[in-house]
Amino acid sequence: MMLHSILFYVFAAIMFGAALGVILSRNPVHAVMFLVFTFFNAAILWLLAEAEFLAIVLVLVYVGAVMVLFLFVVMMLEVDIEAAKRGLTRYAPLGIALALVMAIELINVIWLRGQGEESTAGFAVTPEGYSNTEALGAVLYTEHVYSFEIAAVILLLAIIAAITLTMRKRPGLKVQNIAKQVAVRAKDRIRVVKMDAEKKQ
Amino acid sequence: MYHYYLTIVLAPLAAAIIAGLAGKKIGRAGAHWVTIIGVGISCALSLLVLKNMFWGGAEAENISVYTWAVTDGLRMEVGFLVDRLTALMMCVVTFVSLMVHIYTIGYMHEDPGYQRFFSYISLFTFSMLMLVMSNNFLQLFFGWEAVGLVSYLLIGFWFKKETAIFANLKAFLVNRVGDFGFILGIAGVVMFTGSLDYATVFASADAVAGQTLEVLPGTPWNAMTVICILLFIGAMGKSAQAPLHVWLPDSMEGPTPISALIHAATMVTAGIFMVARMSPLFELSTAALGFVIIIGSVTAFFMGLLGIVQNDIKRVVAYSTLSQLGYMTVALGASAYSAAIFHLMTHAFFKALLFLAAGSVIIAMHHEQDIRKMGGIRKYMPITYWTSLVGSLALIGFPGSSGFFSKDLLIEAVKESHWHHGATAGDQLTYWIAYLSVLLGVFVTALYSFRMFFLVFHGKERMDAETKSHLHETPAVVTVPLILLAIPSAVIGWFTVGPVLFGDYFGDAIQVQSAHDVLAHMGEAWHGSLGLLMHAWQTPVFWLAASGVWVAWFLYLKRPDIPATIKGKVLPLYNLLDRKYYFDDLYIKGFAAGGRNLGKFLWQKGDELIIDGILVNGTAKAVGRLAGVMRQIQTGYLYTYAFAMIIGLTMLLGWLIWLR
Amino acid sequence: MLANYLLSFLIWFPIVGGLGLLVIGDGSDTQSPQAKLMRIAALAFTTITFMASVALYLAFDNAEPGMQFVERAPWVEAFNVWYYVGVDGISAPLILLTTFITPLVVIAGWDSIKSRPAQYFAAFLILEGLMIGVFSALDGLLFYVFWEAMLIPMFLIIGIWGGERRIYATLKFFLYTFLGSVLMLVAFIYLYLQTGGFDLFGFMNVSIGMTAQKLIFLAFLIAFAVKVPMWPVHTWLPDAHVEAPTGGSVILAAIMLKMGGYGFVRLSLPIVPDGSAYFSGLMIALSLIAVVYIGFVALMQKDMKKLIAYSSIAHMGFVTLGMFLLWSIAADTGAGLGMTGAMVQMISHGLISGAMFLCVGVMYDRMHSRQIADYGGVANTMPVFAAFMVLFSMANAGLPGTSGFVGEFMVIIASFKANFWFAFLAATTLILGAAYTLWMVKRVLYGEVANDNVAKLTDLNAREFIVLAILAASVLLVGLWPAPLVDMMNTTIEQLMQQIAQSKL
Amino acid sequence: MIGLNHYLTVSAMLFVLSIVGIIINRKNLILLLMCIELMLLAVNTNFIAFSRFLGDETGQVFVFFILTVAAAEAAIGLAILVVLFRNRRSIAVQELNTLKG
Repeated sequence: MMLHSILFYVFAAIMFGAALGVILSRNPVHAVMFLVFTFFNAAILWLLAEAEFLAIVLVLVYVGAVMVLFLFVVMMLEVDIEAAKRGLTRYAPLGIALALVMAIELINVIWLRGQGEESTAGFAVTPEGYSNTEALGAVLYTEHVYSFEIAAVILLLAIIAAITLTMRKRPGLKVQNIAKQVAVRAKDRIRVVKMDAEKKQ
Repeated sequence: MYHYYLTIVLAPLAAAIIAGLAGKKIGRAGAHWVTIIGVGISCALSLLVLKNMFWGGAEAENISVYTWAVTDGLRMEVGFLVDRLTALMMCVVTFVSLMVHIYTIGYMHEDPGYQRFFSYISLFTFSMLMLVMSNNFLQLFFGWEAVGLVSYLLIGFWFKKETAIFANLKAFLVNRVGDFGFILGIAGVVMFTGSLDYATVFASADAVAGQTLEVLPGTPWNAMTVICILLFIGAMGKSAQAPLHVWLPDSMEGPTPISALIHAATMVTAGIFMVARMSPLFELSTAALGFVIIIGSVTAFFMGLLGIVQNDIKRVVAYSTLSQLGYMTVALGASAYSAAIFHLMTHAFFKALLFLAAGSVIIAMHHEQDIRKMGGIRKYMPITYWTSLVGSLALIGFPGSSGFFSKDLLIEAVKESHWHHGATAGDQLTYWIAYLSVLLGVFVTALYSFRMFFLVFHGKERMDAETKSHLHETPAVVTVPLILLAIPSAVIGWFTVGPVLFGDYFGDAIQVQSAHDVLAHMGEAWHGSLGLLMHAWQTPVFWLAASGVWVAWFLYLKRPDIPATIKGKVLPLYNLLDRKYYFDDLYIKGFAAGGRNLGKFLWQKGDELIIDGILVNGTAKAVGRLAGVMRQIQTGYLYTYAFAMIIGLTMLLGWLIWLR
Repeated sequence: MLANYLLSFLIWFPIVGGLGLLVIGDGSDTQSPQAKLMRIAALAFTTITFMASVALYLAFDNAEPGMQFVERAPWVEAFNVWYYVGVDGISAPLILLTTFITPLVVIAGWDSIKSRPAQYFAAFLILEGLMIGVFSALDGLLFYVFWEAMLIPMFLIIGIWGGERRIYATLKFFLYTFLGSVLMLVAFIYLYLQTGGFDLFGFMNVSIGMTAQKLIFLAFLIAFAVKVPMWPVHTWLPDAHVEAPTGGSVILAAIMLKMGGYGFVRLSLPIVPDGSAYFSGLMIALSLIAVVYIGFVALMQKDMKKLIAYSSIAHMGFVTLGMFLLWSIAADTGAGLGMTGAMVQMISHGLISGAMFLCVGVMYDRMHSRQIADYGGVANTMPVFAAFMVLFSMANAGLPGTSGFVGEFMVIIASFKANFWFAFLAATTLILGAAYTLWMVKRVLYGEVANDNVAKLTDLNAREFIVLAILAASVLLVGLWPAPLVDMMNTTIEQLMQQIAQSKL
Repeated sequence: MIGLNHYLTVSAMLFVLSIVGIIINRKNLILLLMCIELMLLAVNTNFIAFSRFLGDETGQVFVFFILTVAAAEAAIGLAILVVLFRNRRSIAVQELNTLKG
């Protein structure tokens, strides 16, 4: 159990540092990389909480897909990094103060108004042979199947939306118009010209 | 008699309506015939009523014509109370009115508003009859205001004349100030007696006298005193007592016939009549009588003084009217109601005469009214001259004329009044003020009357040649009324003084407490008209009048240079008189302008600035301005909104944690 | 029995007529034959309505203190709302006034309305029906619906056919009155929760605590004070009058202002007598301020319509004064006199102010100016008109013999019983009323012809003459013989006074 | 022992950090999106902690859905960003004020 605690603190600290890196790094590419790192650490924390399935999903979906997408975009857009990151804003002091207040509030809630003994004690031990993935699947496909379908639709929607948003017609691009090609008629292409026979020599 | 009374009232009204609405159809002659017939019927029937009262021994009648409205236990009716007081007034009103109607044919014959004028004067007669014949306060107030209305219309008859329309507005407003007090007085009567009917009110008057009214918190005043003073304020407006007299001289802007009608016989006497009618009430409040007599004295003496410096022929007569009304008021205050009414009657005749004579002169002078531009007219206008002389002599109380009897006895009544016999210093002071005023007033009256008389009819002919060449006696429609009025002016005192003043003519119509009943006291020493005449030479009144005439003769005929010298010597005094004691300035620059400024202030600062500017549009503007400020927050930057959300979140969390 | 549906007929007949005009009428100009037809139709509708109201008057029982011509049918059953109408001695005269004035307004607008005559007349017809609805509704929600619906035609009349600043004026009018009436709705909902229905008699009979009474009274006060209007929520009135077309001004002054007074009598006094008693001092003070303050303000107006509008406010001060005297009078009688005076004053003011606005309208049609300074010596060129105007001015100044005197006299007498100074301040209207009215008369009618425009004026035409003559006759009739009017109210007012005198705590 | 509170604390710190990130980064829209991802991560951590604490898998199901929606959101957000960049040649936040009327 000691090991468990040490691992928790270590990875929490690393995650915290990585998160700091996200918000403070000047280069967006670095920021994305820090974010990926943050997610990895978070996944480890989730593993420590015995939420194995979600930890894996986090790495696969987020790190594997979303973060790569971010990286693509950052690189694709060639943002003027230096100009974009110059200096903190004039709201920064206020923002940080606000963040501090919020932090104090959250700590207050968590530690002073918490459940006491119960909430600082470790999580309940899972029964033998318990599979997080299986348990999750059991509820996901029964109780929440409807939501699950909706989530699928949302994803589909997101795909379509992303495509429609980003797609554009570039002038001068040479593409085939299949429908037009199929619908073409002979008379559109071939004009039969009647001509007088040439004079016989 | 009911139908008689109804006819007396309605005949002039019908005539007025016909002349007014159908004036174009019936033409000028039709208009004057219909109104003269209407008033003539009234006059004849009034004389009949008077005859029945005087010789037939007819009883007073109290008749209700119709119920105006009844609500909450208060009956408001229209009805007639015809007793001896009313009968006398009816005759005076209708007779003088009839004379004026006839006279108007001559005076107004060139005027385009001929029919309208006849309509107005008939309407005036109707209003005055409603006033005097009323048996209740409501109708009294109706007549009271109606004469005010018609006087407004008549004074402003020549509505193109700026001075005339100023004068009529002024007259109406000043009268309204009086009516303001009057209606409060009526409200007081209703409050304490629960009725508007004379009979009921008088019957419960004794009960009222004991009650008090807290006008100022903590100081109970005698209810009767409050009521009587309020009612008398109304009388001050109508009868032009100081300080509400200012409308009367200005009202000379109207055509002369209405000056005679308003200022001699009808409107101005309404106040005197009203107080006499209310004698059962006034008798119960010595304080109110004191108020009446002081106001009357001040008016009698000081308004007379103003007559001396006037140069407009009609204004001199107007100030003389003011002064004479003051005399009547003094008599009222001395509880000598009969004397007041008697003087009212004689005054009606000779003052109407004087006005009409003045009008006659004005016609002849082609509407020139300045007496400095007249003089020596005697030989051109003999009838006017002689009738004017009769009128002037009556006015100053020349022995034997009607004015002599009324005025001499009036002064005598003041001298013998309860004020003289009063125990307190206040009573004595009141007595001396009143007595000296009326006594010195005699001298003043003689002075201004004959100043005017001499300046107009005697001395050098100061008019221009053009006028002089056209100067001749006025036509018969003018002179006949003069003569008809001159006769009663000269002689009516002879045979009426005994019965009216001492013969208990009025009976119950006028009620006087025995302690106040100065006339009954004087009646014990009464030896008939002749006896009074014989002793005329022994009274100070006669000698004061005579000296007044002499001074007038000396100053304006014998040594016409002296008045100017005197004027130079006492310029401040002259200015004071010339500006009429600055009353007009006070009212016009003080009250009228003050009212306008207050109105402007309330309108522009109160309504437009505070209510509309600040409260109403200010609210709208404040919302707009706030929105303008709030709009700045809407930067359009996403992060601002995000930031705001976070702030809100933090605050919500903070509230949940610490404050809840 | 037709008499059973007389009130419904009075309410809906003009509304149906108005809707008919709206459907048939197009936006054509006044010269087209169709516009002429519209005018005649509008006149016919209003005249028939007036006849029906005469029938109402003839069948009216003066001795009956309760409601007459009652009709009751369920409307919204879920909320216990009824179509419940009826009249008593308080509302019947006001209905008569409404049906009497509206035909005159139609005649007055005969050819002075140049654009969209059909819609103009339709608005007045609908307005008439709605106003009668307000005066006869006995169900709170029905009352409220009529009350609010009434604003719409008036809003349009000012906003479409008004003067230059009509949008400002009409918005001000609308916002003011709407704000007030929304609070009235709140009070109704409270009372509904207390009684389970919107029946006004239910409201009157339910006992209410003192705090609630005070709040309800204040809600009603704001609603009705705006309509009356009382100082200091009066400033919409001069603006609205100045911008409204003549007919709009007439209806506004003659009838719509009476809604406020009617509201006080019908709702405030009987529903919350103790609240009314608590605030009666305030009401009297505001009324007296209206009389004196507004009297001075009216003195200085340069615009004739504004002057008359201000004089309306001062006269309506008498109405509220008369209504709230009850608690200041120690003696057992006298308060009824004030109430009767207030009611008579409402009727009389309806006639007089309507007539005054018509007079200004007559001049405006010719000169297109309302400024006093633009006139002078009108009596020279328009003598008949001048005679009417002087008569109405005198009535406005409260001359005995005209209707203006009756109410003022009764209220002054009643207020003297309450307190000398109430009467004193109220009676200043004798001076102020005469001053502002006659000063205007002097400047407008009298004097030399002021300018060429005045010299070109023509006297009244037959149509204008008829309208003014009818009004003049009615002003004189009420002034010389108010008994029929007063008798109509007496029994109801007596009963009302008893009802108010009882505490509802 | 590592329990609920520890997880909650970590996620709270992550959350606050992401807020700071949102506030101080006004120049770059991509960073804002990344901070939002961080924030979601914090939330998800909370869900998992509570799910474990209460022994109820529903919390984890929620996380599952959040991940789904967040992926969709990131995809669309980035698509919008690309379009935006294409139209305005910039993704600087201070230039995106067309919301202001």
